[in-house]
Amino acid sequence: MDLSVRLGPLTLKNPLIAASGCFGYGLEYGEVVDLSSLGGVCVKGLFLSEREGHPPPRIVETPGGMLNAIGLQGIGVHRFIAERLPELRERGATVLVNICGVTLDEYVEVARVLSDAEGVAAIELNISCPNIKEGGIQFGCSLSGTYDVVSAVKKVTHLPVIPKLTPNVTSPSAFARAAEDAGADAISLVNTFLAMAIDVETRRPRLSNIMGGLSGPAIRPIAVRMVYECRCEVKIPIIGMGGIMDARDALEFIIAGADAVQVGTANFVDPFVWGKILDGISDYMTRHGIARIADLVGTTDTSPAHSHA
Amino acid sequence: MDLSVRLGPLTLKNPLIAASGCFGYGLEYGEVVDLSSLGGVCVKGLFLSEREGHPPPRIVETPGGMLNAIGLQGIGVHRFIAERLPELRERGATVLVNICGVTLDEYVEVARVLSDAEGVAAIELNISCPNIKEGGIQFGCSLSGTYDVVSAVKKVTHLPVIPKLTPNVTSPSAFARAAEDAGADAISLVNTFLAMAIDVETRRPRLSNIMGGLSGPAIRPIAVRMVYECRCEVKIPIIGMGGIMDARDALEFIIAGADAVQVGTANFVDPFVWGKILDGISDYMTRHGIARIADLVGTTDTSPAHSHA
Amino acid sequence: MPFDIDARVIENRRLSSDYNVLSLEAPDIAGATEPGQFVMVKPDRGIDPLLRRPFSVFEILRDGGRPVGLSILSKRVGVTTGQIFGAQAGQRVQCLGPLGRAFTLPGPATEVWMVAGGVGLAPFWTVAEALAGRGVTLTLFYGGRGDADLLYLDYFERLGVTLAVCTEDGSRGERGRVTIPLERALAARQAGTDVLVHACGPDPMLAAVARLAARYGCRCEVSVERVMGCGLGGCYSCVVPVKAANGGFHHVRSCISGPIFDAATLVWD
Amino acid sequence: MPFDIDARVIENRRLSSDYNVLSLEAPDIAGATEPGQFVMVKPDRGIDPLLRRPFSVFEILRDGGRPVGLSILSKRVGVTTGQIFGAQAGQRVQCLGPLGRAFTLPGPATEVWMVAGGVGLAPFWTVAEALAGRGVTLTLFYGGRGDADLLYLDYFERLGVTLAVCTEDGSRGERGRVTIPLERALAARQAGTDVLVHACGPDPMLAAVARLAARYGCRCEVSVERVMGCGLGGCYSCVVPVKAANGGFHHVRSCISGPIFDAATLVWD
Ligand SMILES: Cc1cc2nc3c(=O)[nH]c(=O)nc-3n(C[C@H](O)[C@H](O)[C@H](O)COP(=O)(O)OP(=O)(O)OC[C@H]3O[C@@H](n4cnc5c(N)ncnc54)[C@H](O)[C@@H]3O)c2cc1C
Ligand SMILES: Cc1cc2nc3c(=O)[nH]c(=O)nc-3n(C[C@H](O)[C@H](O)[C@H](O)COP(=O)(O)OP(=O)(O)OC[C@H]3O[C@@H](n4cnc5c(N)ncnc54)[C@H](O)[C@@H]3O)c2cc1C
Ligand SMILES: Cc1cc2nc3c(=O)[nH]c(=O)nc-3n(C[C@H](O)[C@H](O)[C@H](O)COP(=O)(O)O)c2cc1C
Ligand SMILES: Cc1cc2nc3c(=O)[nH]c(=O)nc-3n(C[C@H](O)[C@H](O)[C@H](O)COP(=O)(O)O)c2cc1C
Ligand code: FES
Ligand code: FES
Repeated sequence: MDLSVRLGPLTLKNPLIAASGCFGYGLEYGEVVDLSSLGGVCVKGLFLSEREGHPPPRIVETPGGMLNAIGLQGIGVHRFIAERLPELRERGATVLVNICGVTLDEYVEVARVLSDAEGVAAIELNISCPNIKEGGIQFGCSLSGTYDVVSAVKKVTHLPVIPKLTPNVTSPSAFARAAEDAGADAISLVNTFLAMAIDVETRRPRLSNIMGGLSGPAIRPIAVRMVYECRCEVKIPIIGMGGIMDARDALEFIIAGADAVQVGTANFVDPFVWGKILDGISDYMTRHGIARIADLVGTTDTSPAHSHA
Repeated sequence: MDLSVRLGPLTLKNPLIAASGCFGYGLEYGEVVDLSSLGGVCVKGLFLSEREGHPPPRIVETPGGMLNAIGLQGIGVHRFIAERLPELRERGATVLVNICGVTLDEYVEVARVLSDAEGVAAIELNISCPNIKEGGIQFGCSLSGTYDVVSAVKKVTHLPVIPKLTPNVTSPSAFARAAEDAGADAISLVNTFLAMAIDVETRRPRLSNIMGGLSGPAIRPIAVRMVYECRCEVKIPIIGMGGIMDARDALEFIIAGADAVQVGTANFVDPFVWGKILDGISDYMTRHGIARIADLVGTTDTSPAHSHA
Repeated sequence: MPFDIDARVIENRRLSSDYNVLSLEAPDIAGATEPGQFVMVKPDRGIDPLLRRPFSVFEILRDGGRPVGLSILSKRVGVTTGQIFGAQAGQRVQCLGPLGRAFTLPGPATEVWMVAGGVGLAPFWTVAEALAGRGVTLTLFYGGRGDADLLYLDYFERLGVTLAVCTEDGSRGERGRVTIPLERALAARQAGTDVLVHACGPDPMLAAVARLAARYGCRCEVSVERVMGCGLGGCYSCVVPVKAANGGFHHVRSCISGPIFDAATLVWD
Repeated sequence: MPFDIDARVIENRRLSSDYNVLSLEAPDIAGATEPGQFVMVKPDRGIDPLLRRPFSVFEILRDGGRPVGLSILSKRVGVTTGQIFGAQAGQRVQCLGPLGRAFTLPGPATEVWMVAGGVGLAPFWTVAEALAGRGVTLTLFYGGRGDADLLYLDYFERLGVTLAVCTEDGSRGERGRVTIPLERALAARQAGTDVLVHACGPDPMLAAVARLAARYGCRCEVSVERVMGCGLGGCYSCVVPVKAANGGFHHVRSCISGPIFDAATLVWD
């Protein structure tokens, strides 16, 4: 059984990637998960320098999901390379680094710094964080901004560049196309949905930042739709995510058109979910006689159904 | 205690409206709910003529929500006026009619026909149904389309015109502004989120129409955010909806900026929800010493919180 | 007028690893239910799952003649039926009903032949009870995968119902589909015997029964099973195509115009 | 190394209409837990609610010395604590732990003064058990709204812990905040008595205790309570501000750098 997937120049041993911001810098989970058993580990969004993020409360649970407004707290790319990357490498993790920037130049600079480091497998361009005004979402909500930042970063790095798209736009597939045209090696989607919850007793927003990003199973049907639409629009590989809780959900994204998947919120609910998903995918492949997971990508059957009265 | 709310020229006895497509033509619920006790009843979307809608399966449950692709099955505006409106009038319902059109002319024609009928309180312009290609969503996804259809309909009717906005756009508040500029008396939001679910065993979409609209509690935090954004953008009244299950949820929308609310999916779960929500709102107003529900609209407190270590 | 009852579970009878009968305290609903009607059930408050699910009323429970509750016969296939299988006495289950149209109940001049596939047996207990009381001659054609799918046969025997039982694996009764003994009986029917066929089961079975009934000139009513969002006509999820005057079809809501339909009015493709 | 156990509920002791103690069969977690550590708990599979919730380990349950389980002391405030209150023996509860840093446990040369507000008592049973065994002199300053909020006093008495109890409504012990007897004791402390203060309770109480400890020159550790999404350092939801070298602050994850912090390192505003 072949679980490996190709994301452009990058080959992953399986399609399961830990989603950015939901797995710390990976090492936090070193005791719970064998990091080398994952297809990849996408680390928390990094700017050039450290950031403290928003004050708490930073998360709140909503029906079938959660809002977060962490505000991209992070240690900055230099400390990441010095303090975390060596151990990630040692543990055999395939490391995708999620990068952020206030300006196009910052993206370029972070990408350049990472390109010189040892042990980075790919760069995920976070142009879709809904929680901070200057976190790149201005690029992610404009077709030309998306095009510009992808091509600028491509110019300075040999690493695969994977822009992460926002779902908070009319047509994510148009952004997928812009990314593909700009030379992206793959795309990731979705980031979280801009959302809000208010405590009616105090009339205050439940998050210090007023708004936050919705993740978890609640968003899955919208995310699946977006992956399906993008699969119809572009040829480059797609990393799908949004509310994957188990193997069946991961397979739903793959069938919709995702070459690989990321899992975020589910890891909070169950940090041992990784093995369960991989086992479930293998079971499914055995049951359905599928030799290579890559053969399942984008195989939604839309032929008309037979119907009875 | 004053529960009445004003939507431009229209006054409702309370802010609670049955959402279009979730309450049949109202009469289906005549044995369960006193229709005159509701602020309003928004009937199922009507075209000029009858439509059979999509084949089943038309709904599927998803985490915290449901997808629907009914395909705007309906009896057409003429049969509605002849066969349903008289009894709705008799039962004392405040009737909002949700109208659809394939073309701008169809919207205008349906509005004109309704304007001559007795017992219609307002027209809700459905320019946001995600389930059929020719159901007006092309107007709802274009600022100029929204402007054009609202102003065209305004020209032919004395009835309040309330465009219903889609959440499937980058900035619903820009559409709220276009609607206000075109002379809309109020806006409704949100319609459902375009979404999809796939049965991994058969690899077939779970809906015959492939895609459908997501409603229910899952979408509430996104809908609340959109109402809040629109409240910051426009002065006209807002009818908020999306996942309201109980009084607390209704109050959340009102505090976020909704003058009135619609309830859809919750009516499927509990057709007796109406009295419970109205009682809950009254309780809240008593507990908080609020004399008029209108005083609560848009009162989100975003002043910085005190924080401890 | 439907009632919504936060019904106490009186008893949960497990019949096998998949089937159970859940008895609910719901006098108002029980008192108003006619054979073939259904209830919309939600065992768990909250959003997991969100929507109710439809179940035929199986038995009307009586205390000295007075209706005190009802039971549902459930086959475990997913979340809600799993919760129904696991329900404990004393627990509460939201139960809305009675809903939908009932089977036509004729007088003794007409024989009623009930055709049930698997859990499609559910509506026939109340049919049999009502008609046995009126002296109507009753036959139950009852098919299942195997022996374990055939339930409550003794109940029907006690009411004097003639049984024609078959299983696909031959583990009980005749081997094969239930339409085999049905067709034999239709063919052997004496001229002048008025028969009304009532059927409930999977769609292919209903289609076959409807075809047979039409071929042999019998009236036939079927209970159709569609995904239902509300059970009250609000959502338009549950439609079936009925024949239209122009040769086409109309989509009709099976929750309020059904679930029982005259088989001749439906489009079977 | 944390364990995730699908733990069987051994017992649910209701202490009042809001407080209960839930005993869980979880030998691996129980055997590894140090005083002050917590577990992430999910009583209901599924998405309602979605996330786990953090609870201090209250008791370590032993069978002839061997750890077989743990209990949590829960105050009903919302969905999960409601489920914990309603849990039945035999039911399963997902339990992940042990997590976080423990309280410092000194030797007999140091007195330990435990300061608990309400359900903030939870981590102190294991602290007291461990230190009583070492011969450390223990005092528990314990405050609540009223009599009903003061739990398990006899347990602590049996371990030889000196009690200073107060209630806001005066229904038991001294009337007023727990910081009143604490300050009195700090002021009366004999020179040369080394005291370590451990505190757990609402933020304003912790801030006041930290201030007093600093004023009277005592080391103080506090257990902070933040909304936690994961308990393992993955989500960055649970941060507290710790003093930075430059006079500012850093946000530090209380699930892995805490929940127990040296009070002097935190920014209290
Ligand atoms: C009028 C009517 C009467 C019924 N009476 C009975 C009865 O007496 N006993 C009984 O066991 N079942 C009956 N059913 C079927 C029963 O409603 C479904 O088995 C039940 O809804 C499944 O719910 P679930 O949450 O367990 O499954 P889910 O987890 O929702 O889904 C599991 C599978 O069941 C299918 N399903 C889901 N919802 C429905 C639905 N509303 N109708 C049909 N299939 C569905 C799904 O497509 C899926 O394949 C009846 C259905 C109708 C419409
Ligand atoms: C390290 C740690 C140890 C704890 N130990 C205990 C203990 O031993 N006993 C005990 O009763 N409680 C303890 N708590 C608090 C407990 O986690 C919350 O009471 C619980 O999460 C509430 O969950 P709920 O679903 O019942 O409430 P919800 O329905 O989620 O919310 C109800 C209220 O509780 C607040 N709340 C929700 N989640 C948390 C959270 N994770 N932390 C703090 N407040 C929250 C909400 O803001 C809301 O006001 C501890 C918290 C932490 C961080
Ligand atoms: C607490 C939290 C923090 C996140 N931080 C980041 C981040 O730093 N960069 C990023 O691109 N996405 C971030 N995300 C988004 C996730 O990577 C993912 O796109 C989203 O949560 C949807 O997947 P899920 O439903 O499986 O969680 C974050 C999500 C959560 C819940
Ligand atoms: C089954 C179904 C049918 C609907 N039909 C219509 C419709 O005809 N016209 C319309 O404007 N909105 C329609 N809607 C959208 C609802 O009116 C409402 O905007 C949406 O469901 C969100 O509210 P809720 O979460 O309370 O259901 C429909 C929704 C559902 C679930
Ligand atoms: S189930 Fe909603 S209309 Fe029939
Ligand atoms: S709870 Fe997730 S980082 Fe602390």
